[in-house]
Amino acid sequence: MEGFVLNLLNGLSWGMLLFLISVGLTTVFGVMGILNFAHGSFYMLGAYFCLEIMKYFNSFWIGLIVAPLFVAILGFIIEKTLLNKIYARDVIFQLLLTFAILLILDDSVRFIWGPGYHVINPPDILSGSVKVFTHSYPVYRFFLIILGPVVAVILWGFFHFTKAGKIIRAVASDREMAEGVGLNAPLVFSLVFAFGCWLAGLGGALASPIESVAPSMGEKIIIESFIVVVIGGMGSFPGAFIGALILGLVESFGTNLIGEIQMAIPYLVLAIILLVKPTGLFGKKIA
Amino acid sequence: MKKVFIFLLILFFLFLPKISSEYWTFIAIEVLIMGFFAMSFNLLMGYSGLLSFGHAGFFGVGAYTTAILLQHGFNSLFLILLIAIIVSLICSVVIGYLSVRQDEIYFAMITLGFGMMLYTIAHNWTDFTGGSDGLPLMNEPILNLFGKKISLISPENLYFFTFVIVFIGILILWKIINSPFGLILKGMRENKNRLNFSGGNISSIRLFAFTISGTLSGVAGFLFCLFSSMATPDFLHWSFSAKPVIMSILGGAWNFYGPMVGAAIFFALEQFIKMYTDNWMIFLGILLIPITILFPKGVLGTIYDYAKKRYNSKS
Amino acid sequence: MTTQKKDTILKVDNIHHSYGKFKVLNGISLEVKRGGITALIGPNGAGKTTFYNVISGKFPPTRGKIYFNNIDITGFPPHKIVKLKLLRSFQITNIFPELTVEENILIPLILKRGKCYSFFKDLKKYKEFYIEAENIMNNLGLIEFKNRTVSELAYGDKRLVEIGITFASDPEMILLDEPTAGMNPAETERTVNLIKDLSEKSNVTFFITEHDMNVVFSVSEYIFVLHQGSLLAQGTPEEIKNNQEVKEAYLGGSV
Amino acid sequence: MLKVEDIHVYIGDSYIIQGISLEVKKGEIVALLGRNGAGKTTTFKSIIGYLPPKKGNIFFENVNITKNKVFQNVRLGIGYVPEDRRLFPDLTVRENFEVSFLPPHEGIEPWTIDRIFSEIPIVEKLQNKKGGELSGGEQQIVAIARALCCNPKLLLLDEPCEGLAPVIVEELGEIILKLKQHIPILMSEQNAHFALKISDRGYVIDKGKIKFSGSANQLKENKEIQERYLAV
Repeated sequence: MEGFVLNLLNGLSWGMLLFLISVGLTTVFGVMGILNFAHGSFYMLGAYFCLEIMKYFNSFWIGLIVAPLFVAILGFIIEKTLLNKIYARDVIFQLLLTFAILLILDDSVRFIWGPGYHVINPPDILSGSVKVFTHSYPVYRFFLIILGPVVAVILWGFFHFTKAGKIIRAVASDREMAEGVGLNAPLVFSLVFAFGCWLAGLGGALASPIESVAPSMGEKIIIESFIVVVIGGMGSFPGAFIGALILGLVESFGTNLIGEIQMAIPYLVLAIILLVKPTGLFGKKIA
Repeated sequence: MKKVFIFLLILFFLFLPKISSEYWTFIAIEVLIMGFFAMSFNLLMGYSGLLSFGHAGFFGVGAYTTAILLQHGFNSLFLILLIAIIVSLICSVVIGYLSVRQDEIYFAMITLGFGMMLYTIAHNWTDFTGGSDGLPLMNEPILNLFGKKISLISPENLYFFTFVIVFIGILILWKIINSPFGLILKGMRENKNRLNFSGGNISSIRLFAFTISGTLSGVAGFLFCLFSSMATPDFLHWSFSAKPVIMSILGGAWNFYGPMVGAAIFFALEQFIKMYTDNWMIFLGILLIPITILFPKGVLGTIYDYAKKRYNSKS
Repeated sequence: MTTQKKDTILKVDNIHHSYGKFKVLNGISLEVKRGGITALIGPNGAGKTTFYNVISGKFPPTRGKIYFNNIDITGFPPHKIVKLKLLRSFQITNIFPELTVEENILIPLILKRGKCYSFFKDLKKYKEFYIEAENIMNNLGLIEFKNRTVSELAYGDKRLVEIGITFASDPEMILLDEPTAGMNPAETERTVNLIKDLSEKSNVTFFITEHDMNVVFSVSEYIFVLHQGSLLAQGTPEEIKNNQEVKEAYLGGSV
Repeated sequence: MLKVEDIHVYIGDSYIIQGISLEVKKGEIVALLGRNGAGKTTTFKSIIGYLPPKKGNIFFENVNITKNKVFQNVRLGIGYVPEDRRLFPDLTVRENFEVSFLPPHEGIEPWTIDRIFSEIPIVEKLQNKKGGELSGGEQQIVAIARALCCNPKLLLLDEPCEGLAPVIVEELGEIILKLKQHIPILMSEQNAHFALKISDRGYVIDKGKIKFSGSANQLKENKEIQERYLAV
């Protein structure tokens, strides 16, 4: 029983972190049709920026707020200067370009902060632990478990009840026509990409107290968030939530069950879901 | 004219180790293997219009099969090659079956996922694969050719062995793209809907193409294992899958030999940049940006088109 | 043309189709007789293209049955329907753009002969394919463009390539969707004559949709009229011409 | 209002519009007539900015807009209803309107949701349906209403009756005539009967060139033009 609850908590907190990262990826894909290979690098930058800001202000909260903003600005610049040149192109060029951005960002991080890993402590209020049966379980993970659904609800409300959210949905469903009713679609694209990067950066900053901040952290997360997005259905918002939960829980419970090849579990989940539903759980039919 | 050129090229490759240093022979071997890998990959991308981002998986399966068999005392290289072919064929069929129903970016992501699954297995199944350190070749690979034992530790021997296998592999690819199936593949790239309404079973055609491509990638992996004297999880990583993509784009995916040319350019650049800095990756990234933005048909393809236009406007 | 009683080649029994909540086909039943040219007409948006999509297997009907040569083909995927020799052409030119005219014709020939999975034999060694392709190109007046890339051809010629691809599969029946759409008068005339010619020379049953009434009345022997997803009328061209309901559907009371 | 001067438009390598000039004045409905594939939609796409002409100029209220982006032209006051309507399928009708509102221009009575409901009453019933759930006729009417949300000074209607049942075409004609009191309209049509009934002037286009232009009455009487270029 105790093991079950601990696994559940681990799965939920990891799942919520995955959700934050995947939702940015899936939004960018849903609106712009671009699969951003560099999304994990923006996540990593969020963690490193948070680390750097904490050096000056010594406050996790300031880092958590400011770091994602810097990531978003960087994303905005990258969209304006590079990505906007290749929307009409073949998928392969889009993948290669974001891959190139990944190479540059990852190597720059290694160059600036070195190959070693860094540790960030959670803020005082969240650094304690709660007794779960006989184990003490970190408060910070509870914080993540609560934060995930909160962010999900806020985002959902944003997309469905604000004018900005509706505009984004309009541009997502038909960019050409959106321009035809006077929407500045290129600007919407830039902002959506920046928004996606902001979410990635936020995920990175939030992950920094529980994951070691290291140059490989982006590479690790990107594949998992790809899987989340594929099993949830590409571009689907609820898909990202459910997909992240499934992956988080399955990975957490799988650790005990199989041991050595537990890292292959996400891929098995991917294979099974695709066999049953080739478009992912919430995916629309591919026209 | 074209035949003469190809003949001269083959002649050049045959005598390369005689005229170059060991260092360049090694690079030539790597170019041949990676170029062949890229050409196998390009049967999907350039000829069938399918972008697989998990081809390193099959490459790695070929490499690991080779390393594991050599470690367990198998000494017939041809038998090992045969087994490597069978193993990568099985992997391609299984993964292909799960992937071919998807299109474009979905296909790319799913193949990426499955490629990473193979990576994870190689990385974590330590007892069998040596884990993250990989599997070094403990035994000297010896080729038994009509009773004559040839050691492939010698770069020159390895070069000829690689050359022959790659040559046969390219010949197979050449036969395929000039066969009825080859035209069907191009038809699928051009308009899969129309092909379907002309009686083509898209999933099945794709599965065949995927299997051929994956299996030949496994052969490239077999060679690469001999070349690097080991198999490591890196061979299966998705960033390794990006290599054939880059090479095909560099050399031109619509040209049969394009990916091979692309491999040569890739390694030339790598050698050149590594003379000045260790941060080859960052430079690769910086190089890729103008390539993706400015060369819509791949580097050679775009230059060729431009030249053709210039020529046409003059005449 | 024979007047003897012909058997049914295609039978459609009460088919329905909807996109989401929007009903496009509303219970259509009809029978097409073997041979000659039958036309399907109706104002834009009547559901003609959807009807073709359903018959040719692009998507299954939400309800109803389709029989081709008395075989129930409801829900078959396109490539299986093609194997039974029911072919279609498309309203929007649907060809293999970056291949040559000859290659465009060769593709269905390869598929028809089951040589799709011939991996190692050189295509050029299949002499009979080239001869057959040459015949088809000759019939369609495309032979002079044999080695040209299709995307470079004029619109009318592209449409002919499209018909050629369809014809190469050796059909018993062809669904021709708006064969003259977007053509100029000269191209239209050429295409109409070609269809008449092909119909007389071969045993193929043509089932065409067409918006140009002159074309419809001059080529077809029997006409079905679709209107808002239902069958409004059927009959010989004379009967249809004089049908008051049809007139109204078409001209919307503006005359 | 709108003046198109000798535009030449290519799609890829194919030369679609081979020199077209036309004009729309205040208070007019002008029809652009021609067969399927004659180049009507391309002309519209060129005017609004999707397919900028390789040669020639487009003026809107004496401002050269040839090189403008689509959304800039819409903001200047050109409302656009495309041939295929293209409502945002996942948004409700009301949301389709909401995202399209632009600040009104001086001297023009601003469009609000209420005003649209009172001028085109059927729209009100549809407001909570999603764009993708409407029938062809409903889509067309909603698409016109959506274009009004941009507070246009000129409306481009590309093939408004395509694919519509006759009853709806009639209804549409009434709506268009009603709008004429507020806003000039350039409309393309295959259906010459319909177009000539409600428009003041017409241009006949074939193979990317203007073959004839004149008043609606002149066109109605000219049987030769009708037979040669129009699907009558």
